[in-house]
Amino acid sequence: MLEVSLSHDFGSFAVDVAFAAPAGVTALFGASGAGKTTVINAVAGLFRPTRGRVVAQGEVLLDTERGVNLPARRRRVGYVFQEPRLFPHLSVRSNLLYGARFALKAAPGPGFDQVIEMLGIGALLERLPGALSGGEKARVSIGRALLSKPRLLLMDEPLAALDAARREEILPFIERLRDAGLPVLYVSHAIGEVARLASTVVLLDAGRVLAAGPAAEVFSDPALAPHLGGAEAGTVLVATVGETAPDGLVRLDTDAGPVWVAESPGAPGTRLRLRLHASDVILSRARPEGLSALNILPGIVERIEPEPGGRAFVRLRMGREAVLARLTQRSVTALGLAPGVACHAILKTVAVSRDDLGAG
Amino acid sequence: MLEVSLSHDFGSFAVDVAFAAPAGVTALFGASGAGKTTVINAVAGLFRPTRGRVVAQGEVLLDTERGVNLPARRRRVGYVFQEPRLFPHLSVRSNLLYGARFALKAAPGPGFDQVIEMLGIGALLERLPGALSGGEKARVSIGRALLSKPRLLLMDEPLAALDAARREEILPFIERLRDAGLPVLYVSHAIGEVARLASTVVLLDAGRVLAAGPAAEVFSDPALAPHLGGAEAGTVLVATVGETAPDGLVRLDTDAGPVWVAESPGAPGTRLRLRLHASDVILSRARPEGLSALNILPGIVERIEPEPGGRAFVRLRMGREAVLARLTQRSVTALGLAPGVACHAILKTVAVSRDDLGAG
Amino acid sequence: DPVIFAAASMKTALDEIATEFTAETGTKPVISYAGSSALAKQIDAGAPADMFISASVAWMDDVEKAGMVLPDSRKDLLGNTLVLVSDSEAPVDLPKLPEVLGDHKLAMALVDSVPAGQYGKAALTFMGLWDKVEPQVAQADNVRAALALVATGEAPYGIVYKTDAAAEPKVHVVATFPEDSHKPITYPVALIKDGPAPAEAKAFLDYLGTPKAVAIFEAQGFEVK
Amino acid sequence: MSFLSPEEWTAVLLSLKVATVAVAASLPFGIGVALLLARSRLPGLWLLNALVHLPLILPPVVTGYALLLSFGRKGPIGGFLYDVFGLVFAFRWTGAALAAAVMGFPLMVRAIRLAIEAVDPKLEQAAATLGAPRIAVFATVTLPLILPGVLAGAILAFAKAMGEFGATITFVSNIPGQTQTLPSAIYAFLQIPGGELQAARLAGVSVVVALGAVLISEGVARRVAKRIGGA
Amino acid sequence: MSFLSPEEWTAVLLSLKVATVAVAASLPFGIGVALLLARSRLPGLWLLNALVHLPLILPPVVTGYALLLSFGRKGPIGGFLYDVFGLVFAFRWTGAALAAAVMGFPLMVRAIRLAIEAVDPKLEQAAATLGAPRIAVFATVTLPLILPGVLAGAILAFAKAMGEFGATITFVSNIPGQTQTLPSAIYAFLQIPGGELQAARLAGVSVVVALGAVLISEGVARRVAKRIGGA
Ligand SMILES: Nc1ncnc2c1ncn2[C@@H]1O[C@H](COP(=O)(O)OP(=O)(O)OP(=O)(O)O)[C@@H](O)[C@H]1O
Ligand SMILES: Nc1ncnc2c1ncn2[C@@H]1O[C@H](COP(=O)(O)OP(=O)(O)OP(=O)(O)O)[C@@H](O)[C@H]1O
Ligand SMILES: [Mg+2]
Ligand SMILES: [Mg+2]
Repeated sequence: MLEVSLSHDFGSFAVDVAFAAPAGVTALFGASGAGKTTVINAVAGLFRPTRGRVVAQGEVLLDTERGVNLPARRRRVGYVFQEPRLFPHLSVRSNLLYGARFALKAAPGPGFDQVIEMLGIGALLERLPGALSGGEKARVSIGRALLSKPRLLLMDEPLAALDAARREEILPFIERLRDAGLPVLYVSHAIGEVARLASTVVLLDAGRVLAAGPAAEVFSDPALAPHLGGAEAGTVLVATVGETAPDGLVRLDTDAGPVWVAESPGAPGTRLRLRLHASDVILSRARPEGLSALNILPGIVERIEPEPGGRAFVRLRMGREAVLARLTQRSVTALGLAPGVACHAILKTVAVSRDDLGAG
Repeated sequence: MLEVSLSHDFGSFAVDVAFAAPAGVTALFGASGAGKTTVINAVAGLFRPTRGRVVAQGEVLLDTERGVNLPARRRRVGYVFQEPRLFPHLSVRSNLLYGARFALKAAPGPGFDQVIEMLGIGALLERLPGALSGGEKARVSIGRALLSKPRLLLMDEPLAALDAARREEILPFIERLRDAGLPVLYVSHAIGEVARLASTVVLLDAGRVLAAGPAAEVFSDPALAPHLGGAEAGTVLVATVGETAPDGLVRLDTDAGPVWVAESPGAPGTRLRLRLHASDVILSRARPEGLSALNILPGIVERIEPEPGGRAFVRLRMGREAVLARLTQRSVTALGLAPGVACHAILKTVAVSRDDLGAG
Repeated sequence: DPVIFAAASMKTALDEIATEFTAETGTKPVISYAGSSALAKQIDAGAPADMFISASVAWMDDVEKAGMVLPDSRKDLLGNTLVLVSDSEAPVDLPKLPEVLGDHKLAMALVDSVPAGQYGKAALTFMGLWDKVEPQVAQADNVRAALALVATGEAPYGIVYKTDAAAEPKVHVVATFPEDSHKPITYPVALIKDGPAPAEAKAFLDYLGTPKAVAIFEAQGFEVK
Repeated sequence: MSFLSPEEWTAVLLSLKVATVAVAASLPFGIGVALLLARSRLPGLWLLNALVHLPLILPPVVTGYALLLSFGRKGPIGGFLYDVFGLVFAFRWTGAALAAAVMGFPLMVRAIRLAIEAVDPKLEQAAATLGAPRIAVFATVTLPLILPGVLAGAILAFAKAMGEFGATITFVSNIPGQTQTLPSAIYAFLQIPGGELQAARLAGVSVVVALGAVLISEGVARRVAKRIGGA
Repeated sequence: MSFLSPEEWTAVLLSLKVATVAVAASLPFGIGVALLLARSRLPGLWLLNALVHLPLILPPVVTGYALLLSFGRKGPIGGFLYDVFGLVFAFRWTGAALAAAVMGFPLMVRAIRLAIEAVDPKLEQAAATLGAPRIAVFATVTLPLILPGVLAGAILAFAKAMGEFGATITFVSNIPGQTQTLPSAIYAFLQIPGGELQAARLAGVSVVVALGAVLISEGVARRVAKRIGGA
């Protein structure tokens, strides 16, 4: 549990932010210059706001009113900076091990070999950071923070400089850390990452909190879609892993019906969050036959929200869940969709990628 | 036209690369540490390889064999560095205008107001770079390169630090520069950006060229899919903008049939490249009725390429074009797909986003 | 105006005489005070000086050898006396100096290069004391520095000129070296060729012999020759 | 000012003039030499480096004497400069400035060089890709970035010039109104019986004047550094 | 070595010893003072800054005289040091080292301070977030990063110490084998007519010895800087 509230005026820019982050990953999301780094710096103890209060797992790190301001070195946060900030005079190995000597021996944390293996930096250990590539620097910087055995992880766009494959190796690691109980404050512009990792999303805009709450709520709110990038709007369904068919497909049971996916998200019974992109959902009045798409979920139109550019968001109610679909207005008319009309949502199995499945 | 060939041995890492980039945007794509920045530095004149030759628009910039090595200042490349490299002692305005005074007066290039407006940095002009946010620095750095009136643009992950909305404002600008004839060498890990901008893709792996050629070919080659991230495989169709319907939808005419999209890609008659994500394509033996999806293209199965994880790529031939669809094996079996079988490809209008439309 | 190059130790007296001279003649001598060695070298290098007053015979010889001295203008201007000073008042019997000194320091000017040191070394050698005190000799770069070592109590004894001892209230003259124990202490003076104001310089040189000037020199403890 | 005799007052002004001219005139050379030493790979540079250090390593008297022999009216360089440019150093305030400049040169060069070596070459590269010719890169990027170092070097050299004595008095003597700087005047007082108080008085003046100048420049340097340091 | 008399040989060794000890002993203080001046906001620091500059601004003789008055056996500091630690400076090589250290101190502090002011505070912040206590941040981040500055400062101070003469001879006089450093010996030769050649010979020795040391340290410094500069 992390509580953050701060306000500060830079003259040309003012922040005034307050939010609470429950366990798990909390994503700070917002446009460039929205104040994400500023907030994270305040949590790390690198920036002292005029007024502010930061409480992490019950310990008060900052309370300007009561004059408490724990220095950065005693906050035990692992901070992956937006720019790598590696120590130029130390080898990659020494950079990685820098925090270890100051860490509590008893504190839990990933092992050295595990981290360098996951980050693919084994071949760089004796190099100096100066001649590393951008992505290599970013990876070493992640490793350095992880190996300091922090009790709170602050990550400021940690994967921005990395390719998809590498990202795919690091994200599960962060998920595991999160599942082991390490709270993470995560800044990213990649909504896929955020949707996958974060249970809580704090949406910042010009130094203010625009929305904060469970990821599912924030992402399925059509009003926030412009801030998330319209193409990225979608719904998050709570799912339980079911049987694996002989052909390798896995059934996820949701309140809206079964969804077959091609990715293996965990053992049967595991609870997950399944993200459906609104743009991926096709609607049909009749139950369609002979389609390659395996997932056909019946529902009732609940709300239609027109969008500029000839499009509309249609919300289907399916039991206790709701699914958002993004259609053209022409289709809305052609299908005669209106609140109360029954129809089917069609979803391709392969459209559900690993990025869309997050642990519940 | 840009010809690049270079080889160099760093000891722990060796590059040996040769490719030719026709007009337009050439994307350098590859994992972290693949050698992208190294190649770009050689083109910019900041790194002198043991052996190498760089020819830009007929002018030899580097030819180690003939002892030619034009200094960076005379190469007239606009280089957006991977890290911003702003001049810390100059205001944002002076940073932006730095190159202008050395540029040829007559050279074409975007105007100051236009650039700061597009980058949204008007409010930052009198600030020093030190206290800018990461994304603000990145934007100023882009502006600085653009305003130096280069004859060749080198962009090393220019948008990595930016949010989707801001990216959406910058990409069309780069497209316009490209269309105005400015060659661009573009490094990015975001395949969407690359697919949208690039006519040519050079795929690097561990210092070597794995594949190079027109974007359509590289992206539709299932063998390269792992290097691109499987979810990103797709086809590129050549399209001509047709009529705009009263409801705002635009018809694109392709050899495979008409495709309705919601984005306005230009005046009627404009030639475009339309990217179809293989994961977005649904197949049906019978022509489906009553679906929200507006685009239904008939074709013949040409090839089925199984993928691990219970999936397969199916290539449909449609006139002179081919479309790639990514399905589960279960669907392939259920639909009885096999080479020669006729079926329909179903594509949602809204699944075609701005990112999938590039000028031809 | 005449430019006078003078040994730094003459500043007090010479400034006073110059003031008187200016009052009487309207001519204002410009006096450059520095070490005799520096001044001599400068004159050798063509310095625009009209007159040189050296604290050392050797350096005047050097200048003369270089052909810079106006013929027949050289003469011995002043003399001085070498004394033993201490921060205590008890007089010292010079032959007992080594015993009195114990393992303390004896402050002198550089014994091989600075005149006061050379005279002192000669005197001590003459009296058969040099070998005994040599290890205890602390050599300063000039007499004033040697005196300062005594005045601050760092060295209980020092060998300096009488003129220096007279002005320092913290030290006392505890013995005077016999005149025959060393070569006579002489401050030679000469006019220099090609100076900017030879006539005025000559006038000032003459003025140095007037009773008024002599009185001023003597008040400082110099012997006028 | 009754605290200082007119002659002493002249010495104060002369010292300031000498120090200022020494620093101002040597600064371009100092920057040039520092650039060479920091950046160039010419083979003979260790000699230049050695030469620059000499005034620090040798007793000032030796430096002064060397100046007298080479820049004196009869010296090879002095004679040449006089014949060709009509420049005279010997026994003029210009000579005092030359001596002060030479003595302060190692300090100045070292500070500037340290700053140059700390400049991030990536910024200069960025300027080059933007089309800036080498001189422009230096003037618009390198120089502003090393400004704290240049100022530090200038301050050191100025302070040194205000205190320089051995080389000056050996080279240009101690002629009131022409070459008598504050340190020479202090020296003269230290050479006469009972002159300590007088010397202390002048030393006090020297300290006040020189420190004033130094601390003011410090303030400027600090502000410059802060402006850049925000990066 | 027949080129040098045994006494001169002793002076050479003594000069080296004095310079080395002066630099080694003053370095920690130099770093400390530079840190204070660069980083602290204490109100009285301008005074410390002024004090550090004094030996540069004052003629060396004055500094020597001041040392004599304060560090002499009867001086307030000298007396205290003797009573408490049995430390004696007067007429000892330790005194020469003290004088050299004091004279070189402004040069050393300035170079180190310049380097400290150039350190990117973001790296120190990074170390702090990794849990490093303030001293560890200094030892593992700041100090290695300012090493080129520290070396530059040490080189300047060493060169200065090899050439220092005025303050040394005034403070500890010239006792062959104990306090007669090379510069004193050179000075002595310059005081006798015809001694120039001898002085030049010793000056040559001084130049070779000191420059050797300086150029070697330069090489080291350059390598250190390169290692870090790769960043
Ligand atoms: N001077 C050097 N010495 C040794 N290795 C080097 C040097 N410069 C670059 N390399 C190595 O060359 C490889 C390619 O570096 P480059 O910066 O070109 O990668 P990149 O493709 O731009 O990667 P990224 O996406 O991470 O920025 C890296 O593994 C890097 O460590
Ligand atoms: N010291 C300062 N003085 C003035 N403005 C500042 C200062 N520090 C930050 N800002 C401004 O505050 C705003 C928020 O900065 P911050 O670094 O928190 O943004 P961000 O959300 O991390 O953006 P990005 O995604 O681009 O990194 C920016 O507009 C920045 O220019
Ligand atoms: Mg940020
Ligand atoms: Mg790179």
